[in-house]
Amino acid sequence: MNVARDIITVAGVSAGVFFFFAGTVGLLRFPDTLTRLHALSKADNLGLGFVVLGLLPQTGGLRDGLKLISIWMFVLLAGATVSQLIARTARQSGSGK
Amino acid sequence: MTEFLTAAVGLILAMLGLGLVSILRGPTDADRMMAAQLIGTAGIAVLLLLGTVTGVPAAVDVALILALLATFASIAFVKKGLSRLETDGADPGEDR
Amino acid sequence: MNIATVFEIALAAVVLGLAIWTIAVPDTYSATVGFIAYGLLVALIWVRLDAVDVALTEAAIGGGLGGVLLLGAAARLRDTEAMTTEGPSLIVRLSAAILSASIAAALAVTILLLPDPAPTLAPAVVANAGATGMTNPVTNVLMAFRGMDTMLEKVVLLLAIVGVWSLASDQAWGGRPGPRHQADPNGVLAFLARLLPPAGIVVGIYILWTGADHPGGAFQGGAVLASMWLLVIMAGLVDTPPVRSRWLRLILVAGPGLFLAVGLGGLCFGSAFLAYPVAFAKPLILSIEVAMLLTIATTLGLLLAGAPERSAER
Amino acid sequence: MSAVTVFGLCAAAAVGLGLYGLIANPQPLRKIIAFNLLGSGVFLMFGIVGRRGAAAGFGNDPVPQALVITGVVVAFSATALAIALLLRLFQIAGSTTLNSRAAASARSDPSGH
Amino acid sequence: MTGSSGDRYGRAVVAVGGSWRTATLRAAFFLCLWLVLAGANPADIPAAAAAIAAATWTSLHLLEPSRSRRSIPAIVRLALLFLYQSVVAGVDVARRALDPRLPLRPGFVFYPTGLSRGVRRNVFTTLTSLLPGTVPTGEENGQLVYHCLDVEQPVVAELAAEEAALVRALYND
Amino acid sequence: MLPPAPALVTTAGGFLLVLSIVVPVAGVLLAFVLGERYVRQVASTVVPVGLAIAFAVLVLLPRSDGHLVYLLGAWPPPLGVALRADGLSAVMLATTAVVICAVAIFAATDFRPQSVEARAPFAFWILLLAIWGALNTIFIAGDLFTLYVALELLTFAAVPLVSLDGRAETLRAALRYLLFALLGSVLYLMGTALLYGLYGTLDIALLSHRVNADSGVLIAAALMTTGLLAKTALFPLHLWLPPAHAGAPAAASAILSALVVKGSFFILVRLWFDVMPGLPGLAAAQLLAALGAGAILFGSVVALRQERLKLLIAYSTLAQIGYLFLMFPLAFGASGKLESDQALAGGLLQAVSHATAKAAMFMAVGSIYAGLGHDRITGLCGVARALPLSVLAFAIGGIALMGVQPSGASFAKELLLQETARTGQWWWAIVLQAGGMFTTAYVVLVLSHALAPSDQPIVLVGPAPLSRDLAALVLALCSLFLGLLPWDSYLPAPSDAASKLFGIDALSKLLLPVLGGAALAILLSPWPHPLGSSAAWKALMRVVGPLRRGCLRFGSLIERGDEVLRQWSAAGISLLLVSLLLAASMLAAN
Repeated sequence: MNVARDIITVAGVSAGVFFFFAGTVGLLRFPDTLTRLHALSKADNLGLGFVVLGLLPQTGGLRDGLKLISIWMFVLLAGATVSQLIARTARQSGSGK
Repeated sequence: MTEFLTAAVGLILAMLGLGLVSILRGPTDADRMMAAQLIGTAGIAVLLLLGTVTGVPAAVDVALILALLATFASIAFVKKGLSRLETDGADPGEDR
Repeated sequence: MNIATVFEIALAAVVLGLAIWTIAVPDTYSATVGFIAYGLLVALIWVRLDAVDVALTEAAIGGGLGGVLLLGAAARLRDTEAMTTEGPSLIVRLSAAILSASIAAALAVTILLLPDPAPTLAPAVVANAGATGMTNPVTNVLMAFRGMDTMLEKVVLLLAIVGVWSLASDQAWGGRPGPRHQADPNGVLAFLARLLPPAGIVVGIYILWTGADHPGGAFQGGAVLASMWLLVIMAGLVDTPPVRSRWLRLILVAGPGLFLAVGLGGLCFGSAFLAYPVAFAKPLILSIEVAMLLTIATTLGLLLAGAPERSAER
Repeated sequence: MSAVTVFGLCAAAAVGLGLYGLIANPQPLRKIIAFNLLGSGVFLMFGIVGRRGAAAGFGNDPVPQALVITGVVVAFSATALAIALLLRLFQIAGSTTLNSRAAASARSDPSGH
Repeated sequence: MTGSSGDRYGRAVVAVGGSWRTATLRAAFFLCLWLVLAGANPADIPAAAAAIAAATWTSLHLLEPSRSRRSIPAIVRLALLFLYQSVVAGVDVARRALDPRLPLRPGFVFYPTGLSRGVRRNVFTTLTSLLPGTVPTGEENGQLVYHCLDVEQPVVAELAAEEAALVRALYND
Repeated sequence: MLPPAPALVTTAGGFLLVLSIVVPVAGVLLAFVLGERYVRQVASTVVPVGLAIAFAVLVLLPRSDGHLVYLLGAWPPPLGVALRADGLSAVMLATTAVVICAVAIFAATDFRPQSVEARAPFAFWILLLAIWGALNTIFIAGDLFTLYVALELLTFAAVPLVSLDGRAETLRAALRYLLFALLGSVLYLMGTALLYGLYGTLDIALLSHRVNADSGVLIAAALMTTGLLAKTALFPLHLWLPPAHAGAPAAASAILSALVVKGSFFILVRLWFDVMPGLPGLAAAQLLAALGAGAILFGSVVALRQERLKLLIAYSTLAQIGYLFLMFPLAFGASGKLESDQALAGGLLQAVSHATAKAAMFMAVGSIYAGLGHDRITGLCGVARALPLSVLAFAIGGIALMGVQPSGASFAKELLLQETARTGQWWWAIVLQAGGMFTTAYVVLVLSHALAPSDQPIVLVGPAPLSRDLAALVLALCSLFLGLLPWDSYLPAPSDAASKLFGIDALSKLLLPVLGGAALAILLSPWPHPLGSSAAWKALMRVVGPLRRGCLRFGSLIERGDEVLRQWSAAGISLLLVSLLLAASMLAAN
């Protein structure tokens, strides 16, 4: 039972780290503001999601798990709206071309 | 398990640092506006892992506050960035 | 060197890198962004130091609200930068750097050579926790053992408000603080400002309530509420209240006022000023904290809004 | 004890950086930011002190924690007041320089008499 | 306090009929949030009541209730689709970022939406900002402007599918 | 093993200490809620009550063994916070109450709330009460962190007072003041952190039993001392003081100059004399006194060169602050420890007499300014006839300050001079005498202009209410008769010293500074005197002409040096230098 939990944790957190890695590579490699915004808003949100998923088996109970998920939801909502606002700014200042 | 999670924390932290380098370097303000968002995701991931590693359950509450306040900071970035665009003469769009 | 130390060094390196960026970068706006990132990340150090109460405060006030305050000023002052770029000479910079470095070095040596075992009041805090009925040690220190500091610090907040308001022009006195924020009521910003604040209110009250027994408290909760209020203001959905409003004034003194009243009650009917009767300690402290939550949230919001700029009639 | 060492050095470095920025940066806003950095370094010193005093089941002595929370609020109020002053100064004078040389040169020089 | 000036902000007062149902639903949502955050503890009742009341009141002032019918199965389907899409989006970005050739063909795509301005359109853009390869960057002439990592992908078709799913779930009127 | 801590219990009458903080604070809260229209009524209710409390403490203190203690919340230190009052606290409480009372009467006409311009009265009265609460906390708090909060409270109340009129230059002055004061308080806080890390308490009484000569505690002491010096504006950390004190409204200047700088000075005294009397060492004390001597020289010379009266008085405050620091090396006993003896009494008395006299002088200048519409020294001719009471108050304040019997300043100087003889530090005796002469110089300078007859009658632009002049006059008289009070029940001052004030030799001691001061005023002031056309003056000028030119050149050199030191970066660097020098000298002494 413990082993199964740990496997989920290792897999989830590893996937999370991978997506953070990909997001950072994207931030460093992508050519302009808007494409970098893609890297940040998509990859990092997913990375956080996988980290949360990986940590779920390690939490004390259902409530703690739901709390983690609700934090992820907060971040998703904020990230989805804020990235639109940043994109709007970037397009208006003409750096997205 | 602890070693693995600590290593993961270290890696995400390194990614966070590199990402911040890339973002803060610019060139435009819109790039820098992403800083709070980056911390809102990567920083929270670090915090949640850290809470599990060190056995501090209240770290989740810190993550909650970090999520809300990072959002607030992001909005402030956008608003202030736009207010400057307005003085530059560009059309400020919806958020004046 | 174990893996935890590697992590700690990495964290310290990122935080210090941001600190250097904040000091060294020529552009003020970029420095402000760096400082916000710094403030939010310092919260991680506090968690690592097992001081979660402080981590909450630092994330909320140090990084979040404080950073946004600086950001607002940076945006408004941006055009003046070209005028004031004339900096001190190289010799001045060099001597400042050498002297600051020597002070930092002296501090570092002192910190590393602090005595072992370290003196601590933690056992004393535990031993006296029964008098308040709350198990969060930091709340006990703030509200009971060092209640005077906390009360005076609330007066400091109030004086900051008086100081900020006193900068208004005589025409704008009594009016609304800060510029009017305008935004498309159908835009994304307004959308977020409609969805997030109710949830933020639940979180803020939760942080206050949990502060009795777990990390949390009135500052941290108040900071969350203030940020949600400001979010709604920034989206143009509500305006800041005029400073002559009697209700506003009442809310602004509610926290320290109730604190003072309870303290005087202790002086008249109890054992000492700021002493709580054991049977009522927890409800009394909690009601003070509720009043403080309102006061702090309003105060922080108004401090960010700034001096009155528009007459209330508009 | 390693966390204490690492973050203790970090705190001292933040203090040094803050002091330098407060003295060497010409713009008042940068001085205010440097003051915040300096303050955060000092608060971290309290954190180190508290961490060393971990006892009685607490990972950190609660008294320094309470002092830091009070200090953070005071520092925030100070920042707010300073920024309000700065913005008002900018509004009235159109510049934010702290240098009094302009005012000094406007004053008549009495040594000519 | 947050909503203290809500009545001043000029939106028509909520229709009385639907408001009670909406209020109950929202209060239930905030109750769930509280239970997740604080757990179920009888001693918490006063704080929970205050929190839920304040949150519901604020929410009703900030966001007027929608009068369209919702379909629970469609909402579940939408949620699953959304989760799947966000995974695909992350994988897509990761693939492009890690590919040594950096396969990017960035550009803007215009999408004429049938959703009315306001909350509906905002919900749509927020959901689609998690679609693979697209970020909404505002509106021009009534059309939504999306920035795409790869303009050659069938972006408009995907957006149309997403809009249909959203309408089925929430705005089926 | 730690030495046993002193037993700490609340003494009878300790509640007065609580009230002395709570009453002004409650006044602040009440005034804030009631708003512009009632703010003055609240203040005029609180002020007499506070005055009564201060005098109750003064009466009660000798009867309870010279100490009042109150444990807040009944929690004993180190966990809780204690309020303590000794003789020093009682004296300062009473002085503050008297000065605030006088200023409140003075300001009652200036800051009368009208319906239109209610901003300034609203802020002024609230800030006045807040300053009072903060100062009372500083005088009686027994905990270093509570002192920090009180210090910040004081700063937050003082800074907006500076910029109350909202002009750009006062805003700039306020901003400089705030930033430098914040730098100072951060340094203080750093020391506090180190002390807690070393000894696990911040209570002054407990610390005094626990400290020993660690390098850490010395560094902490150096940092805290420097921070407090920055807030006290000791030379060369005075960049903020002249513009702030000169730019504020007269009532605010009086408070700032008389009381606010004394707050941080008082904490410094507590730190050196109560927390760690054995540690700082003579070298560090000599450094402080040397800075004080520098302050006397720079402050006085620059003051004599000012054209504006308010700036002159602001610079003279700078010099007087320097005077306060001369007591530190004189307080060392044979064992190399600071002892609370005559030197401390002299220093504190000097603080008290400066507080009363300087407040009176600022208030008098405020009246003159309001009456004339300007405060240029060269335009003062005939003002003695137009505003006799104001000039009289200024003159009496000045006379009290320059050390004419039986003023507090003369008593203080007598005590300090005795200590220079006892410890053999004759050079500080010279500085003390020079300080007295400089004080005389600028009083003589101003009075010689004010008393000079004017060709045309002076037209007053503003009203001169009697209450304002009376307030200033009463305060000046207080200062003049301070030497007659029975100090021995509060301060370690021998009661027979006061009787010596009226000896034959006292007259010679008086004549020397007066003549020297007059000479200095003639030599150093660049402004043309109204009697400059008279024959006697011309004859005098023929004699001293070359000397005067040399002195004027020296004066302008000093003024330029002062300008350089008041640059922000120069002041910051001096701050760091002072802290490092203090640390080095303390480390060397242990």
